Amino acid sequence: METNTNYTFKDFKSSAEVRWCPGCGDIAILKAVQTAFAQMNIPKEKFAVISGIGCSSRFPYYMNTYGFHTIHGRAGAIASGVKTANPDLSVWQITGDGDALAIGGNHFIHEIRRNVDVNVLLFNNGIYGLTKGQYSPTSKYGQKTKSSPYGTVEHPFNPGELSIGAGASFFARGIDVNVNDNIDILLAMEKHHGIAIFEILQNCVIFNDGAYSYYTDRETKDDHQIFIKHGEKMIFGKNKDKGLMLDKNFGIKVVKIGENGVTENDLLVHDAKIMSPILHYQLAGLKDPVVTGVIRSVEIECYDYAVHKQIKDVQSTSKIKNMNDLMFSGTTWTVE
Amino acid sequence: METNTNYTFKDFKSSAEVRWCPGCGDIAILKAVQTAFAQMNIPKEKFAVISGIGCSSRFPYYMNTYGFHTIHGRAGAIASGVKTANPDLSVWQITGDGDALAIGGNHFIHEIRRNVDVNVLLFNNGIYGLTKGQYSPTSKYGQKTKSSPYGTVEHPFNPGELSIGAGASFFARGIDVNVNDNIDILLAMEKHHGIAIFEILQNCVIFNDGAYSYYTDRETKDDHQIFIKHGEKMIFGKNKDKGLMLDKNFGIKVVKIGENGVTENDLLVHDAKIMSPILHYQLAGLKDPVVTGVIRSVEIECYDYAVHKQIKDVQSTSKIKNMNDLMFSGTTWTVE
Amino acid sequence: METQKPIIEKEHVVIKFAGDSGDGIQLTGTQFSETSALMGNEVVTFPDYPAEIRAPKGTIGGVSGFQINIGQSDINTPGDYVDVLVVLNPAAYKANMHWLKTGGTLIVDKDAFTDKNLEKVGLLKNPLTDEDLSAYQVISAPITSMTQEVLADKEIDRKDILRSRNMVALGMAYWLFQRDLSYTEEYFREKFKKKPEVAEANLAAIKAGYNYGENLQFVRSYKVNRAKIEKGTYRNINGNIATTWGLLAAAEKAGLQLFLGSYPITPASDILQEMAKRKDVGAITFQAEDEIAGISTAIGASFAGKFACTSTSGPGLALKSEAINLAIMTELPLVIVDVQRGGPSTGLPTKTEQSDLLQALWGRNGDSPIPVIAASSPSNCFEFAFIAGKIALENMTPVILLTDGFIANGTKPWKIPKMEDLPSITTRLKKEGDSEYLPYKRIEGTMIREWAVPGMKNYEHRNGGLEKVAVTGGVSYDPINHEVMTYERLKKVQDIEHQIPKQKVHGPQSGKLLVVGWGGTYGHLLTAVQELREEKMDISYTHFNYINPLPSNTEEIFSKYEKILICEMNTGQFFSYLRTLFPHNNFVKYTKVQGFPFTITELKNEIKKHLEE
Amino acid sequence: METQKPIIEKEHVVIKFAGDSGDGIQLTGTQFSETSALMGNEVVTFPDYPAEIRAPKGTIGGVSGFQINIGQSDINTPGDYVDVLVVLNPAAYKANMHWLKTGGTLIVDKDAFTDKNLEKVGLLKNPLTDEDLSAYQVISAPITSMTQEVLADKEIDRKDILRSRNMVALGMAYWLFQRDLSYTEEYFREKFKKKPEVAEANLAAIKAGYNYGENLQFVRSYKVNRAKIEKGTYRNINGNIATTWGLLAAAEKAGLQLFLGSYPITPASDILQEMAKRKDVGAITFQAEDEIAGISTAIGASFAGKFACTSTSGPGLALKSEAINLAIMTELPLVIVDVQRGGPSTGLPTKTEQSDLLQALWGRNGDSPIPVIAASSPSNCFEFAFIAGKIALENMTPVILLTDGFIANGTKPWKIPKMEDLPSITTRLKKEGDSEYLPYKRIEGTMIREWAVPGMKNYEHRNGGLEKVAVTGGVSYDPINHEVMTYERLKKVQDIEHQIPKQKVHGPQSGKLLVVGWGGTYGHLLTAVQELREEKMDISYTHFNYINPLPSNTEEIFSKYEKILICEMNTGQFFSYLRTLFPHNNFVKYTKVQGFPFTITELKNEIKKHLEE
Ligand SMILES: Cc1ncc(C[n+]2csc(CCOP(=O)(O)OP(=O)(O)O)c2C)c(N)n1
Ligand SMILES: Cc1ncc(C[n+]2csc(CCOP(=O)(O)OP(=O)(O)O)c2C)c(N)n1
Ligand code: SF4
Ligand code: SF4
Ligand SMILES: [Mg+2]
Ligand SMILES: [Mg+2]
Repeated sequence: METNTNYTFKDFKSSAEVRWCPGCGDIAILKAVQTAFAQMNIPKEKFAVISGIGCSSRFPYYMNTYGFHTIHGRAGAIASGVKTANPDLSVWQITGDGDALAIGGNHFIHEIRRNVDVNVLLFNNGIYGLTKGQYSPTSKYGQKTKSSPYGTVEHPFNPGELSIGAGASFFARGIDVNVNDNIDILLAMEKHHGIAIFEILQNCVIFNDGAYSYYTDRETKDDHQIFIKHGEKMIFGKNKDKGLMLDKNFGIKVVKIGENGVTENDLLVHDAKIMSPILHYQLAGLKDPVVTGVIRSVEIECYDYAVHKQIKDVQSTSKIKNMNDLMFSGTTWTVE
Repeated sequence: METNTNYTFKDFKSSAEVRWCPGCGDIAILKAVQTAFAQMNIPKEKFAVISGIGCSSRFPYYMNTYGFHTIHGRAGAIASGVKTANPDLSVWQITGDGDALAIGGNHFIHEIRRNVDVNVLLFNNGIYGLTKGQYSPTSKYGQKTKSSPYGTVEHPFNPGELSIGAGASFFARGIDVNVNDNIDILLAMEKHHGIAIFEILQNCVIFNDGAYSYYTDRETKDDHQIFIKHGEKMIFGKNKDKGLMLDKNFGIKVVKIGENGVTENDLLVHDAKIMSPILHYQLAGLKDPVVTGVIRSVEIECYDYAVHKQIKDVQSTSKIKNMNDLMFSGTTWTVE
Repeated sequence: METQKPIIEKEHVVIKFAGDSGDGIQLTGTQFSETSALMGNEVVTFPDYPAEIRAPKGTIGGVSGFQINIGQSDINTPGDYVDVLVVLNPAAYKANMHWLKTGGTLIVDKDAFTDKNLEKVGLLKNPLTDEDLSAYQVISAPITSMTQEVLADKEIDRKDILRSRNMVALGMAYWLFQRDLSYTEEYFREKFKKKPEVAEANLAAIKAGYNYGENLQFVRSYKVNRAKIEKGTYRNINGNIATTWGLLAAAEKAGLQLFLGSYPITPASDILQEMAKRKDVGAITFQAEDEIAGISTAIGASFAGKFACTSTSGPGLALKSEAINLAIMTELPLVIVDVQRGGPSTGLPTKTEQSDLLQALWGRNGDSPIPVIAASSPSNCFEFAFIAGKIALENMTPVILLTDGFIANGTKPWKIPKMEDLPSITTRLKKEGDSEYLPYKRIEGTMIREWAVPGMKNYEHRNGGLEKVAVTGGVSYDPINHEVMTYERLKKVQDIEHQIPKQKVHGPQSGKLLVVGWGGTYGHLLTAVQELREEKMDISYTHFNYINPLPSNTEEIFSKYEKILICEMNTGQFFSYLRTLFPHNNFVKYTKVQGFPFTITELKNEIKKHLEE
Repeated sequence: METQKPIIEKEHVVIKFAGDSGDGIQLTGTQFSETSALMGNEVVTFPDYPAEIRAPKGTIGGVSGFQINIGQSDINTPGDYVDVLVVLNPAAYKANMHWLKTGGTLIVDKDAFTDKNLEKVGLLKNPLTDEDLSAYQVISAPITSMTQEVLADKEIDRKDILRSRNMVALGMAYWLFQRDLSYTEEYFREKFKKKPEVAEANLAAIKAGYNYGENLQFVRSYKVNRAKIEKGTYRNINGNIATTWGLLAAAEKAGLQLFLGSYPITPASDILQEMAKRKDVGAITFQAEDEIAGISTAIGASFAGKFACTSTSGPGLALKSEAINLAIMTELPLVIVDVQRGGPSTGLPTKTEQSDLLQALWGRNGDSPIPVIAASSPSNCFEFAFIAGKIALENMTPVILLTDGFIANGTKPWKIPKMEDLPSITTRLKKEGDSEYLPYKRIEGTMIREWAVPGMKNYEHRNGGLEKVAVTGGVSYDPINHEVMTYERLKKVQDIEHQIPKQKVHGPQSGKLLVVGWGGTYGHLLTAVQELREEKMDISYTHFNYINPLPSNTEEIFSKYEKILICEMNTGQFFSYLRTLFPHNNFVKYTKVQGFPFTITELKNEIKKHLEE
């Protein structure tokens, strides 16, 4: 799909006025996406940005590409349709934790299962922003919101575990304000064949402000988030002195270099490409530090590719080439 | 909920004529359920058996309990409603791979996430039986069916991985004809607080006959299925000479006792109750042998319990006890 | 009593095969009807499947039937009552005997009338021996034992032998109608190319049946002469296949690839299944996780520039209603096929009904106008599917095509059109190379917008489900704009009346009584009216395929009759709809909600009543 | 020019507060209206939220408004045009100035009219200084600087100081209407019990505004005397809260626990949110994963014996349609609340409309009759929610209750009923202890079945969405049974006409013109008709709350008028519906599809036109 384009992020800015609340995490994500798109060497007209309904789903209006602001929850199905119809497009689905995981949960797990080559940006702010603050499937247990005045008694999904459980070939996580990391991830998604889920921890300043502050507080963030890269050691911390290591039976543990004889060499090296999901599943599930970066990226045949390949295969051997052939095939009789 | 009942499986047979095809795996499952219900010491009128639409979903008609044959895909939501409305009932959801994982996929993952105390029997025959043979979300890649005359290019779900990825507190697997094992599992489900997913590999003799014959063929089945129990070694094989062992990094491997110095003591002991899902996730994903038995069973607060507890808590402190209290509370004024 | 075997010549004869669902009745019926068509008869068939779950063998619930009306003149229904009934077990006998005309012929496997089988269907005695069947010509043959005998020496196993009972019965039917065996011979030889012994066994069974007939004494056989049929090449086709092909023909004409997003549901699954086979002509099928994803993927495909379709039945249409509105708001072409079945809720999934009409017209939030078209015979499903595609693509709108279980499963010979002879389809795809694209600018003189799709340079734009600003297509909450757009959407649909043919009336162009039908009841209504007109009754008949908008001359037609009798298979939905549009006409209704087509007899009685009043 | 400050006495005055969405306009409006109500005025309010996404500060898209009509006699709408407009920034000015009556009062924060702010809304010059505003009484006050000044020495930070601008404006409005400050004082003291400094700051701001007014020269203030109000205890209530409480009252009366399964959607989310608070009276709320699960969980709860409800808006109703049919087929009680908004598709989510009527009546597969009820004012949402519950529980049927964005968000004082005074509700729960239970046996003389729920001994049975056998409730594909059941379901709904009050007509009981409305347009229509009748015009008016079935005397009423003018906020859905039922009446329609209520003026003009014709 690559050609010689010469874009800057401005080429991807539409003329529509950005209407998110000042301080909303969506704004930084928009910037990262515009910047990344400019670096993808794809002609602008080949981008299709498809969203559902939600604050985040306003996204296509701000992108100077083909855009479709559809209906609540259906972005995954509609994006699957766009990509299957025309695999030549670069299809980006923009969705929220409500849009993708509440009403759209079924389309979400099925686009993952089919491995449609769609790039999904899941804006996870742990709340329904657009409808003004009801809890979502990723709100914390006990969280008080407009619809849970006494605290919700529902357990949240971990979108990474859910995605991998549904068979995701690619899962990444990022934090809204980590624009540069996010650009890296966006570029990796574009390169990946098959579904690419990118969960972005996004701050809703109005209805769920500080939901991720444990991970993002300027003071302490380096000790509570880790950005991992395929082939590199899993190391983090303000002083780069912490890391992840295999635990004896199952699981991963956080260790400190220098303590209990742990050296940097003992740390796990990230392998995003092993087919077994076990490592990825654990990384996705880790609570502290929260794991960002490309957690899983494996090659599985894409649905859209396979659909068109099958059509070509059938056509190459079939005697029926068009409707006249078809209609006159089989048992017919002629009255003269 | 237990009382002194004195039932036999016949008490749970309704007068409706069983209308599944002769040889259909559903018939053996019905027998197991009727037998297990009789052993649960629950008054008959407290059972609510809720299904969607599909061959399997005819199930409630054959059970002499309260039954609800609802609409396609909604069994999970309707069962959640029944149980949340009245936690005192023993609620059993009967569903197929199409009903639960295609159209009903969203309700399925959400009832799991909420951990509603519903017992789900997922009849997985890898096909849409009732509509006469289209592929389902668990049909094998490449499978030729009425709707995939050239072979489907979709990748199947593994219902165990999907359930655990969605946060399941209980997951078990069984094979239709293993009636006694299935009875054990059904009894365990009843004891479990919270969602209990039981995937039953069920043979559809008409549209997908032999889908599981690799696991179930009389000759070879002992070498391709393992029934695991909490606290017991994972051992299987015709000669009880095979087992599962931890692999060096992540994962589980099949070993033969006596080969490469492996002894029975090296085999894994099943722990269905560890909170970490990693072991369970791997067992659920194993292809050969297929793992049956209770794979995961951990205690997490049930939604229906928490909902009613919260109501009681609020009521115990609130000054508002009834509608008159409510309507006359807050800002009012009186005209005289 | 006659000593010679007489032959009864008839204009048309109805024959029904019935047996257990395992008995191969559908194959038997298909062979008989195709042979008859090849011999020059008009043929209309109606397969009558058992309820969706396989009932235990030999029960009423498990009876499968296949009814065929063959004739030498224009026939339009599979017939109400049957002239010849072929039954393979007591269940089939019990379920069908009341349809056999007095004087008709009953062919029955007397071997199957064992005590056990009789008991299964609650028959206390054997009707073949203990009832007075003298009103019928009964051929009570030992079909099971004949089959066993004939096939004893063939190389097939016992189970398979018994599966050939239907072929013995078919042979008897062939004899009864002096059918040519060659078509069926060829069929089996081709089908079992690799297992010639199976082909031979089947053919042996057929011949045994045929010969059994030859040897019968005192039995009348039937003769139906060749029909006077328009020149051309024909094939049998059922409504679902015809619908599929009609959509494909529209795609080819429009120069677009077809995309079908669908979820299986009785009785519409065949469309998905046939389309999945049609990778040869390039169709993309997306078997979605549910109906909502079915239409949503199709809307995505339409956004991406394909000819997008979705197929379903009533409960599925209900689920799609929110998404249909997205297609209405975004003005994207889309065909939604609804093969109607008995409702409400899961209802009667295998039975036919016309009760989704109001849902199709109005079953969505907001004011959401949509064209609705209804096919009226198995074969014209092709034509109306094609037209639905044409209207959708030319007007940039979703279109609902209604068929029903009766025409979807029924077959009729169909004169195969040449693609060259079908009307052209002009899509609204924007030409590449223009400098600007205004998504909601209307093409001059119309309410139709142009279609720019991803991949086209310089036409990047955003579309969506919020109200659109006129011309530019931005988002707008402006009150007046909303009203303007609401009426633009409405007018776009109303304008279609200029693209469709005028409504025609059979019979006098004015008078006392106009009989009105729509959709799948055509064959029955036409036959009833024709028969009454042969009885010199002064009635007219008009049948609607275009439901919204109605043909432009509809009001004019209605104004010419004193009374207008609307016949439909629901509680009166078209009747209600017409009342909303034409307050000045005298509408009355005749309805049937039995999951089963009208019979000619009941229609005639009802119509007569209105003439007499 | 007057030298004294005159006071204008008025029957009713409309005041509107407008500012940026961050300016606390809703709180300001609520305080003003509650204070007025407490002082004995009739009050109707209408909050006008910005479009759903927060627009950048100071833009038109971000304007929030709150309109209040206070009066001393029966008032039914928040008013069209306003007497007093309070605006806190140029965007609010631009968006609202055309609603201010000539001679009306404009209170404005002149500090906010900076070049930057003016530019944001495309104003090239400052209207306060450069435009002729002499047609209005303008109070151009330095509200921002006053706020800063007054609060400079208080212990709150700068950001919070500016948040109190609205309170200065409120103080000015209080002065203009001589309102008593004590209610608001109490409110703040209670609300900020733990932060008395915040309470004091707010009160200081209010007083500053009030005093500013006192010191103004040459300014007319308003006086609205106490209304003659029926004795009783009152509160302000909006439609969504009233709906929630009405459902809860029905549950309490029926002796059942309430279960609400719902998914948030504008403008219905308040119902879920209020119900979630109502754990104190035992309500179970289930915030579902989508609308389908919302209704499905409710159906499950109904099966289990709760009073089950689900709440949504148009797109959600579309999604629920398949499941509604399950409740129709299984004859389970259920209330479905649809708070209508502008459609189709996502449409105009924050605007009001009445365009889901046909969807409610007919938007389902098959013949699927359902009672439909529409509330017509914020406060009578209570009454009709209660009645919807009563009808559902007493008739074993789902019921659709229609409200709309206008009445859902608008408030009206509501005379609080005592639970003792509400009608009783008799559920159809089967008494325990009988020997047998036939799920589809009708209670004698009715079409209503009894309700046995899990947990009841000996009544185990199976229900479901397939067609039911009459009486026993088994599954049946029988043709005649299907027809019987179809008409039983229909008759059950029709029979409800005997349970509802007769329709009443305001004005002459026969004549030339009958104005007809339904649902949320009541206030506007009534006011328009009353004003015309004061002008001695000969018109009558009737307003429908019971839509299906209609009151039994509807046809009789219609037959007494030469012309019937149906006014509604869609393209004519009630009009179409009435035509299906009453072919002999002369219906005409007046519609508005602007996401915005009728104005009294446009209604009066239209009605006059029809009188003159
Ligand atoms: C069918 C339907 N149901 C409900 C809604 C109301 N609704 C709009 S957005 C939304 C949730 C938004 O949450 P999320 O997807 O997390 O997006 P955010 O606003 O937080 O970015 C809801 C419930 C709708 N528009 N359509
Ligand atoms: C809304 C709706 N969509 C589709 C159908 C048709 N349908 C009925 S059952 C079924 C699938 C059945 O498959 P599964 O759940 O695996 O059950 P099985 O018959 O294999 O036991 C389908 C597609 C329906 N009844 N309702
Ligand atoms: S409400 Fe929250 S998510 Fe929505 S725009 Fe504002 S800050 Fe962002
Ligand atoms: S079709 Fe398959 S699943 Fe259905 S009853 Fe028959 S064997 Fe069982
Ligand atoms: Mg969100
Ligand atoms: Mg299945």
